[in-house]
Amino acid sequence: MTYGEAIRAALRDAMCSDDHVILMGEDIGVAGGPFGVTSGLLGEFGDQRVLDFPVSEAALVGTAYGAALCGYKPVVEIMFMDFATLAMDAIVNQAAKAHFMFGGQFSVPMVLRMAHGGDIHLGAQHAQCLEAWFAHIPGLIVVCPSDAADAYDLMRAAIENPNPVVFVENKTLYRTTSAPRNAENKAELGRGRIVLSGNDISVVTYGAGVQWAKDSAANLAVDGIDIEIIDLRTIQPWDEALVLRSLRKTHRIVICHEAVTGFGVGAEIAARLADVGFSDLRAPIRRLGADHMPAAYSPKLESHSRPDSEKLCRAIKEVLSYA
Amino acid sequence: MTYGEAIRAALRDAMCSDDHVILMGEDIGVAGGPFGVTSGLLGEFGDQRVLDFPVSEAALVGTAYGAALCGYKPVVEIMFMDFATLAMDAIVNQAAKAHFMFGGQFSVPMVLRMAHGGDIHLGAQHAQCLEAWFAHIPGLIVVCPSDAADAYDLMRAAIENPNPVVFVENKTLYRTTSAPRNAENKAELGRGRIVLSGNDISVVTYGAGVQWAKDSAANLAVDGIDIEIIDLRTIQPWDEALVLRSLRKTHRIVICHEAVTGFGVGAEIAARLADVGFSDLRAPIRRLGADHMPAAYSPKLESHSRPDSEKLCRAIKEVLSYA
Amino acid sequence: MSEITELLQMYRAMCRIRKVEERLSALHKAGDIPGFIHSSMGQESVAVGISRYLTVRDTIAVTHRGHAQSIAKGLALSALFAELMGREAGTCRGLGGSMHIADSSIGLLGANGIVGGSLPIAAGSALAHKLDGAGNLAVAYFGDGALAEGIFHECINLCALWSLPCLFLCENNGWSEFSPSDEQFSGDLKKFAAAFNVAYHFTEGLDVSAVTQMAEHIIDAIRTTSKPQVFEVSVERFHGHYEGDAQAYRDPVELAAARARDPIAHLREHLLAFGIAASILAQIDVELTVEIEIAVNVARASPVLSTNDAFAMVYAS
Amino acid sequence: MSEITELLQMYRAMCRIRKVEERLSALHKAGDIPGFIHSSMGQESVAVGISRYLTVRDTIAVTHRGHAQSIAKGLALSALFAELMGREAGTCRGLGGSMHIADSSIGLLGANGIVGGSLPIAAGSALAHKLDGAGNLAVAYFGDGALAEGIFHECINLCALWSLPCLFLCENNGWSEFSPSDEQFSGDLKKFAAAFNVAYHFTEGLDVSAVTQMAEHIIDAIRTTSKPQVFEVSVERFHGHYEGDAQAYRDPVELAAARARDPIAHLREHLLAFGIAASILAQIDVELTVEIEIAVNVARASPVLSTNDAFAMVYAS
Ligand SMILES: Cc1ncc(C[n+]2csc(CCOP(=O)(O)OP(=O)(O)O)c2C)c(N)n1
Ligand SMILES: Cc1ncc(C[n+]2csc(CCOP(=O)(O)OP(=O)(O)O)c2C)c(N)n1
Ligand SMILES: [Mg+2]
Ligand SMILES: [Mg+2]
Repeated sequence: MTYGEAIRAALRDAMCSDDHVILMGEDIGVAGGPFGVTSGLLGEFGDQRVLDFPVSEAALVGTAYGAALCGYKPVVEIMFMDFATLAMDAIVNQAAKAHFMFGGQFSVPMVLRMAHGGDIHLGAQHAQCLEAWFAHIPGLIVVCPSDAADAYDLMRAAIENPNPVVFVENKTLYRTTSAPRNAENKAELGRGRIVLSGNDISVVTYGAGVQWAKDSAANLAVDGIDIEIIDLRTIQPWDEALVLRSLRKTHRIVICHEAVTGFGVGAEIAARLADVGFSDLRAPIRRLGADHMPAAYSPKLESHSRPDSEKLCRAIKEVLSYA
Repeated sequence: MTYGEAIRAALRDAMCSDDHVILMGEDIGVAGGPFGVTSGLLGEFGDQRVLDFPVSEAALVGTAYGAALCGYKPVVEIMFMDFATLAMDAIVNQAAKAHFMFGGQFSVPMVLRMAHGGDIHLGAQHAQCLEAWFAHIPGLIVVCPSDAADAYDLMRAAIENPNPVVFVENKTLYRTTSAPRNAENKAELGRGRIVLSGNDISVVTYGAGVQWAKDSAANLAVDGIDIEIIDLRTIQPWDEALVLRSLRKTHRIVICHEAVTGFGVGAEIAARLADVGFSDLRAPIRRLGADHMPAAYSPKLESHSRPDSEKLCRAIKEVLSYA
Repeated sequence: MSEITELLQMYRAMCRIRKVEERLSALHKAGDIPGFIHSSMGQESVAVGISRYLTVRDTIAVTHRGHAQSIAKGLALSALFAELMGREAGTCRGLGGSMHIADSSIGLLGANGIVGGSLPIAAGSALAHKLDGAGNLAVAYFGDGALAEGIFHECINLCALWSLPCLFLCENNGWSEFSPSDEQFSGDLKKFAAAFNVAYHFTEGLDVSAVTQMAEHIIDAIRTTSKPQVFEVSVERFHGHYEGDAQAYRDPVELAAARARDPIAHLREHLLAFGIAASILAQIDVELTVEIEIAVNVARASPVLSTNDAFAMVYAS
Repeated sequence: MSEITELLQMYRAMCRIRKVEERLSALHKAGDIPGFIHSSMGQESVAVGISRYLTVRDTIAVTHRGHAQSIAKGLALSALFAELMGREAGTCRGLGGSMHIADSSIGLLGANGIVGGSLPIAAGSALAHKLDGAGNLAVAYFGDGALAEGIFHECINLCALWSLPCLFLCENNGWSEFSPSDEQFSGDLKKFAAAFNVAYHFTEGLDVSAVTQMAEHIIDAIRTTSKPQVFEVSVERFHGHYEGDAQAYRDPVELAAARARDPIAHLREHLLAFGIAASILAQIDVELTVEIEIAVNVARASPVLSTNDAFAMVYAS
């Protein structure tokens, strides 16, 4: 099962088990969305549950929020995360705050699916990784699965959750496959996962970064370097306890993600570790994200600005060389 | 001169010296904006330069961007920073990326004024500090003056700058006054300022935090604690060299801002220091921002969730007590 | 029910709102209510007229100027006062305030601090009603200022496209903050609605009976057809944009004339002319005063929510 | 200029675009062009008709389907090909690509990856033109899909309110990605424009002469009155949403009929009927082929911008 298929399976299963789960999005019906995630669901569930929206992102999320206040559980597809910029009021001012602002009277069981990341050469308006924005907003939960198994589990958990969940999907992962996870490793919101256990350094990552870390592990093993990989899975709230445990073992950290480094998710992880993990640190905390520039259209320039396993290996070695 | 008046003076002076500087915003004309910043300017410059906009934030910033592409220098007022959520496409997908995405053919000399922060009891949709969002976006410059003198200088610099500048104004500061600064201390984009020189610990802050830090300094002096206060003034790009110099002297850091702590501006500062400043750190990096919750309407609850000088003193003492 | 009984009911309902607003105004002046409040004085006929035909299952999404809209839908006064005083007994436990009044038990989906914010909420709720198939409807209250927001366009389009049972209720008071509407919106709402094949109705808010009659007709039609409709009511904004706004930007003569277009005074005269004794109306006044003072006292007696409880409210569990 | 000369010019202009698109399609298939490209084949008459009446000072903001719009305004072909191949000689030095084509020297304010993105840019540019007072105008090209975006509403309102010289040019190809327009927008554009007192015009894009005549009339009027106008042109989208879209979701018969509504074939027949020799048309074809191949070669010869140079482009200095 691919990552995209896993999300579809989770949507289908959730829709079967709860008829208040509805899908909303642009071209999610006949077309199945730009990455085919919802294909077939219109046929299976009909147009009262798979709602093909006009190109109106603000109304898309705003009405999903209104429907959520009234007991529905909308799963919204925002084609590209960049387009969430057109719906930030609904996400941030309305949905994120409703439970609090209304004193707990209403909950907002809504999932906002959005594809982030580059590498498909669509230029600067179709490649952004803006998860740090959402993580900054109290009331929102932010997840980002790195493989098919987690994609399924996290989507089920996100739909179950009574809060608005920003569900970040990585474009380069849609076609990747993974084996189902055993029960104890099933993804839950707020819980990270040790992807690879190691002793020399902890690599904290999520989304596409997990594969870069795995590739790095293989390369570094040749040099006798033994890395521990943590997949955060959930970005808000992230699994601080797990990361601290790892730090206590390895004493060294590299944080890696596809988003621009500055003011990105890695900043929060690093900042927390520099506080509550300070005494366990034996080396500078290094972050590896995209350069501080928009995604270039030219593939070569785009890829130069993005992290990859080579850069990650270099960062890891640099941190290890700190004495 | 108050902070609000200083901004007005900067707008007026810029408008006098360059007739392509125009103002755009809702109720900025007769009403002078909710905080009176633009009052009188309509009378002075007329309705071809002070453009009173309908309630259409997306078009407000979008058309300002279009006018900027055509050689104008719009200074846009977004009444409350929370309303920037309705204009994020124009800010982030369009204005921030234009210079890069168009290969340097166009520049976007546009200033986006927005008032952030709480304490005036308007609830969760009129109190947010979202500067970290903008700082995360390559192509944007983000500034936040902490007093009247800087407000003037930074506004002049922002209008001069050929890039889109998010100009964050703090609501609680509008009525505060400060003396003009001498030439060498004039605010420039990207340059922070040592507000108070000290040896025991560095407090890095901006906006309303500067006053909290000053109050803390006075309190802590009683206990013989000698703090150094750095006002970042510019958040993107922030003055890393200045902060590192201070760290090299004090070896201890507290970062303070009104925004929610998690994934806030302080995260980036802390993360950089935990990397490039690691060897100078003798204690955990502590951040003090608002709690992870929306602004409560009830004043007591709102103020409990916000930083203040008391909390800052406590944080400073905690860091100093680290052995 | 006789017509006169109905009129008396409406009179009472409007006076109740007016007196609440007056009390709020005094409390605000006295410093008992923090922040801004936006008074609906002068606009009471709208919510009163509409709410008569709404059931508790029907939902409303309201504006920053939402007191009348909320009270007419059934919001308990003590919960309103307590909320605006920032107390735990508030309908939002003091966390929302005037701009975020909500009450799940009466289908009040929240006031909004964002101009136009009510529109997609109501549209989404109308979608829910349609999917539920129980014949309920949603009302999107909005001001003339929101006509310029793109979300209005998006919501009208969607509701028309999908036949969602949504009433777009425009309370046109001629002002958007400190700017007159005609400097804000160049469209003609009637023609705009027609462009989406959406029925449009207009009435002056001065006469609550006219609002009520039209409301009945419109709401019936929405229930039957499940199609959106637009209803514009012209009203006057007596107290300026917010409490404390001296409205210096308005021509005093024009303002006085506006204040003379008072739906309550209008109905009062009608009732007196009809032969209702002034003492009956005075009695209503007394009863309302008592009700309101009790509510204010309940509110005052309420503590502020604890910090821990507030913090626990950020996420639902 | 005789009518026939004009028609031949338009024929050449449309063929030039068509042949560029065909070449781009082949290059895309061959892997020489990364990402998506959205072909304007079938829609050439619009930009050709409009651009005849635009000066280099007039500005245009274009859509993701912007090749025709850009070329007709004067974008050099080598700069186009190089851009789409991601090379330094591209008009945006390879940083923008098809969805972000811009050329400051010809008033091309950029294509847009955001549906509706062109609208406020053109409106803002129209504001600049008005303030400049030099009689220039701005064109907002947009597709029927953008009708559902709120920004359309906001921009029409603003331009009508302030009398901004903006042409709202709707290329209605009946599709928004994979969804037919009538499942997306329930409004009637003509009535919508009327609601804002904005003049509306329609023509079929099949006949470039009709587009041209209307364009002249409209553009003249905008220059004289400084008022916005809406011009809707119905066109056909030959190649699907993007290159490689097999349009399996369309009825083959309907699609074939659509493709038969080809403005170039239409004009060609007209020219032949008029007595123009086929050899003259063939000669145009040859000349264009040569021009295009030269442009492709120039593009191919260009290197990719250096990483440092790209990085230096993030901020203007
Ligand atoms: C998105 C947004 N923009 C601006 C404001 C500031 N604002 C508050 S009320 C208002 C005017 C609203 O006018 P209208 O909709 O007619 O409502 P009224 O106050 O007349 O009841 C404005 C501009 C806001 N709250 N939200
Ligand atoms: C804000 C936004 N939402 C969605 C998309 C995805 N998208 C790209 S093109 C398109 C359809 C546009 O249709 P139309 O405006 O008619 O232009 P056409 O492709 O027919 O030329 C959509 C929905 C986008 N690019 N931007
Ligand atoms: Mg109004
Ligand atoms: Mg189309």
